[in-house]
Amino acid sequence: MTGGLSRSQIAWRAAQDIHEGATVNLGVGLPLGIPNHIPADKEVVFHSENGLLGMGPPAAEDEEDWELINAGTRPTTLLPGGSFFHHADSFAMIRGGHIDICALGAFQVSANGDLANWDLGDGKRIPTVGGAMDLAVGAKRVFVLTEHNARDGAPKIVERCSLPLTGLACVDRIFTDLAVIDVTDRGLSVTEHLETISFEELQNRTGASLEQSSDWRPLISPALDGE
Amino acid sequence: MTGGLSRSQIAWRAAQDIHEGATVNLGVGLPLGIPNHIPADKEVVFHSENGLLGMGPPAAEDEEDWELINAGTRPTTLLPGGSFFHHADSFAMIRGGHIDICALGAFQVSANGDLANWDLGDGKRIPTVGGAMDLAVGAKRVFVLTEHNARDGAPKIVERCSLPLTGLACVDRIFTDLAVIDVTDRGLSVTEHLETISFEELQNRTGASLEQSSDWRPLISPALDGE
Amino acid sequence: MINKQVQDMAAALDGLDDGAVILAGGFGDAGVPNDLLHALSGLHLKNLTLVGNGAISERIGHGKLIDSGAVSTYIASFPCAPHAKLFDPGTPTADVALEIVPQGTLAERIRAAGAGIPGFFTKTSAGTPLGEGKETREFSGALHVFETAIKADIALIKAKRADRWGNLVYAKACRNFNPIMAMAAKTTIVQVEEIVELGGIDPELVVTPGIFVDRIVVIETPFTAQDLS
Amino acid sequence: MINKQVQDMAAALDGLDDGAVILAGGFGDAGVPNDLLHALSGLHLKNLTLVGNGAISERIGHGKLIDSGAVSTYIASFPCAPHAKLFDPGTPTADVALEIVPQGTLAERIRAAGAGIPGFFTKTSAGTPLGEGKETREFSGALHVFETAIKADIALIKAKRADRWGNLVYAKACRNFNPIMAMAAKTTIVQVEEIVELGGIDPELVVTPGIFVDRIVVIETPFTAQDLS
Repeated sequence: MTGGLSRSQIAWRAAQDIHEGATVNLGVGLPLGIPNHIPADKEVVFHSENGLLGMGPPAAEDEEDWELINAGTRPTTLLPGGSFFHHADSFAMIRGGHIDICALGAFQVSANGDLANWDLGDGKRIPTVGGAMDLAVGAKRVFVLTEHNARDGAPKIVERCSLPLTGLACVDRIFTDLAVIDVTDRGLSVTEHLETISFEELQNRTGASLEQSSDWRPLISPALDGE
Repeated sequence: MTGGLSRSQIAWRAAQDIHEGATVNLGVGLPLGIPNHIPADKEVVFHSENGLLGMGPPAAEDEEDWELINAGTRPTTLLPGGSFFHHADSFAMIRGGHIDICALGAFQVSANGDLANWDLGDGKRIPTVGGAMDLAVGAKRVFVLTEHNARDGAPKIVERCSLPLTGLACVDRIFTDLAVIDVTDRGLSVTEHLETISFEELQNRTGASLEQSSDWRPLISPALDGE
Repeated sequence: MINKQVQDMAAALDGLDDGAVILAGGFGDAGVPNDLLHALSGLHLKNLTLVGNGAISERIGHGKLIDSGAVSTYIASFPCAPHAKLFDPGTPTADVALEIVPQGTLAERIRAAGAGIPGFFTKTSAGTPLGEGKETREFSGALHVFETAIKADIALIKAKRADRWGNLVYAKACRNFNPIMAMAAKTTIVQVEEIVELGGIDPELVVTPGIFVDRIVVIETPFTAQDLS
Repeated sequence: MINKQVQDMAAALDGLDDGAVILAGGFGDAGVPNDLLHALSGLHLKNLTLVGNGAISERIGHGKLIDSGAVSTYIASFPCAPHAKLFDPGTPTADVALEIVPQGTLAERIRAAGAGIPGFFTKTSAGTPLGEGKETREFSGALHVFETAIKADIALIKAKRADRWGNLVYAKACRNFNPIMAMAAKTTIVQVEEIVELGGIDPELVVTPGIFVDRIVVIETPFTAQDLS
C-alpha cells in the first residue's frame, strides 16, 4: 500500500528499544520477529507465560521437544540461566510488574492507550483471550507492533476503540510501518515517522489526533533480508 | 493437684486420634509431645510452618544443622519423602485446609470453640502471634491440648473467652488431664473422662456447661516413662 | 504405610459423579493429563464443569472430554484452538456454556482456592467485556475487579514422577496449571510416568508436595498430540 | 552481559535512604541476611519500616538493625524472642511502632505485593484483636477480613547460591520468607555464599528466578547466631 516498513523492519525498530538485561514477553504476530533483531552479544531475557524465563530460539526441526513449548504451543529452547515455574508464578511476574517490556499486536489502539487485540467482536469466532489482558495491564511498558492501517485502509490508531477492549490506558509506545508513536498524558506524540511521508499524510492515515514530538527524528530502518 | 493424666499422657491420648497418613502441625508446649507416641510403623506427615513437610525428630545434639530448623527455631530433621517450600506455600497449605490436624496449646477455649492462646492480655510481654491465628482457622481439625485448670485452679474451658482471641469457633476437640471434650453444634460434649472423678466434679472444674456424650467411655492412658 | 498409588484408571477415577467441578492441567498439549481425560470420557458422566486453559482439538485431552458430551460448562482462557471442531453452531458441543477468563486471572483464582483465599482484586479485565458485572474498586488510582476462588471437586494432573507420598516433579514447560490445580480440589488425581522410592526425589526439587495429592496412577507412555497424526 | 553481582556491601546497599520500607528474610536465624542487615545498621539511616517474621536478639539480624535506631516501625508476626532486649519500656527501642501480623497473613500480603494483587480476603484474624478495624465480609458463612499488599522499596534476601542472572537456590528451611520477599520490592538485594556459572543451576531447581533479583553480593561465610556465642 505504501513504501512503509516491512514486518521485519517494524520488529527491527522495536528491537532497538529493548535494553540489555530487559525481561521481555512477546505476543503472537509481529512481536515474534523481535528476537531476530537482538544482537547476539546483547542479553535479553525472554519470558513465556506458560512458565519459562530465558527462552531461546524455536527448536530446530529435528530437535523438537514437546515438553518444552512456548506460549504459541510450538517447541522452543531454554538458554543457560533459564528457569521453569508454574502458571501462578508466571502471571505473578506479569501482574506484579516484573516484565520490563511486553510487545503485543493490536486490532486498535486509542489515543489514551486503550488496547483492543483479543476479540474482533463479529461473533464469527469463539473469543480466546489467553494472557493478553494480564500482559496488557501488568508489564512495566507495553509496546504495540502493528500495521498503521488495516487492509481496507481503516486506521488502527483511533480516538476510541470500537472493538472489545483488552486493557485500559495500557499502551506506552506504538511501532507501525510508518511511525513510532508514544502514548503520553497529552495524547499521541509522534517521535519518528518515515521521511517519505509528511506529518499531514500520517495524520490523515490515523484515526486520532497526533502531535509531533519535540525530539522527533526520521524513522529509518536498514534493508532486511527475507522480505 | 489431681491424679489426672501427666503431660505425656495427654499427648499420648491425642496421638491416638491421629490416623495414618494424616498431615499434622504441632504448636509449642504440650503438642510437641505427640510424636513420641506415634508408633514407628504408623506414617504421619508432620508439617512445620517455616517450610517443611515430613519433619522428623529433633536433631541429635552432635548433628545439629542450623539450616534445618523447626517452627520453634530448633534444629530438626527431614524424613525420606519430605520437602521444602517457602512461607506463602506453607501457609497456603494451612489456610487452604490441607493440614488434617493442628494440635495447639490454649490459655482458654470457649463453649463454641473460640480459642485464646496467643496473648495473656496483661501487657507484660510484647504480644507474639506467629502462625497461631492461621493454624487455628485453617486446619481441617483443631485439637487443643491443655491442663484442665490453670495453676490457680481457674478453668481454661469457659463459656466465653476473656483473653484476646486467636480464632472464632475453630476448636474441634480438647484433650486435658481429666477429659476428652468435643466442641459440637450443641456445645461441649464429654466423650471421655477419668473414672476417678465424677461427671459433676468435672463440671465443677469447667467454666462452661458440659454434656456427656452418648458414646462416652472412660479416659484411660498407659503409665508412661519419664514423668 | 502411606501409598497413594492406585492400580488402574478405574480406581483412579472411582467415585467421580455427574455435576462435578473438574480442574484439568496442561497448556497446549504439554502437561495435559490426556490419559485421565480420555478414561473419564468413557465414563459417560453428565453436567461436568471443566476448568482449564483450553482445548487444542476435539480428539484429545480437554477437547475429547468436552466432545464426549460430559461437559456442560467450560471455564478457560483459550477455549479452543482455531481448527478444533468445538463450540461452533452445528457441532455437538454448541450448547456448552463458555466462561472466558484471562489466563492470569484463571491461574490466580485456582491458586486462591488452594490457598484458602476466597477472593482478591486484580487490574486484569477492568474496563473490558470480561470485567463487566464484576465488583470494582480503585487502588493507586487504577480500576480493579474482584475475582473469586475456583474451588473444585477433582483435579486431574499430569506429572513426570512421583513417590508413594505423592510428591511430584514435572518436566520443563509441563508444570503450567498442574501444581496450582493440585492444590485446589477436594481430590487430586495424578498420572505419572514413574513412581520412585520414597526419598528418591530431592526435597529441594519437589514442586508439588504430597499433601496436595490423593491418587496416583502410572501411565508409562502418556498419550500425546504426536500420537494423533 | 547481564551481571547482577556487585563487588561489596557498599555497592549492594548503595542508594538506600531514610524512610525506606525494607523487607528482610529469615525465620529464627535461618535464612536471615545478617551480613546485609549489619552493614545496613552501620549506615545510620532513620525512620525505616522493617518487615519480617521477627527478631531473635538485639545483637543480630533484624534485632541489630532495630537496636541501631534505624527502624521506626517493625511489621512482624513474632516481633521478638523472649530474651531479646527490644521494645520493652526503658530499652532504646521502646518507641518503635509494632504492627503484629499473623504469620500467614504476613506471607500472603508480601506475596500479593509481588504478584500485583492489591488486596484479598482471609479468615485469619477475623473476630480477633488483630482483625479489629478491618473491612470484613462473609464467605461460605465465615467472617473474613480484607488485607492489603505490603509493597517495599528494598528486599534483603539470603540465598545459598546464585548465577549472574540472579537465579537463586536456598538451603533447606532457609527459604521461608526469602522467595516471596524477593518478588515484592522495587530493589532486591541478595547475599549468597557463592556464584556459579550461568547454567550451573538446574532450571527445574531454581526457586527464585533472576527476574526478581537486582543485586547480588557474595558472603562466603555468612554471620549466624552460632557466631554470637
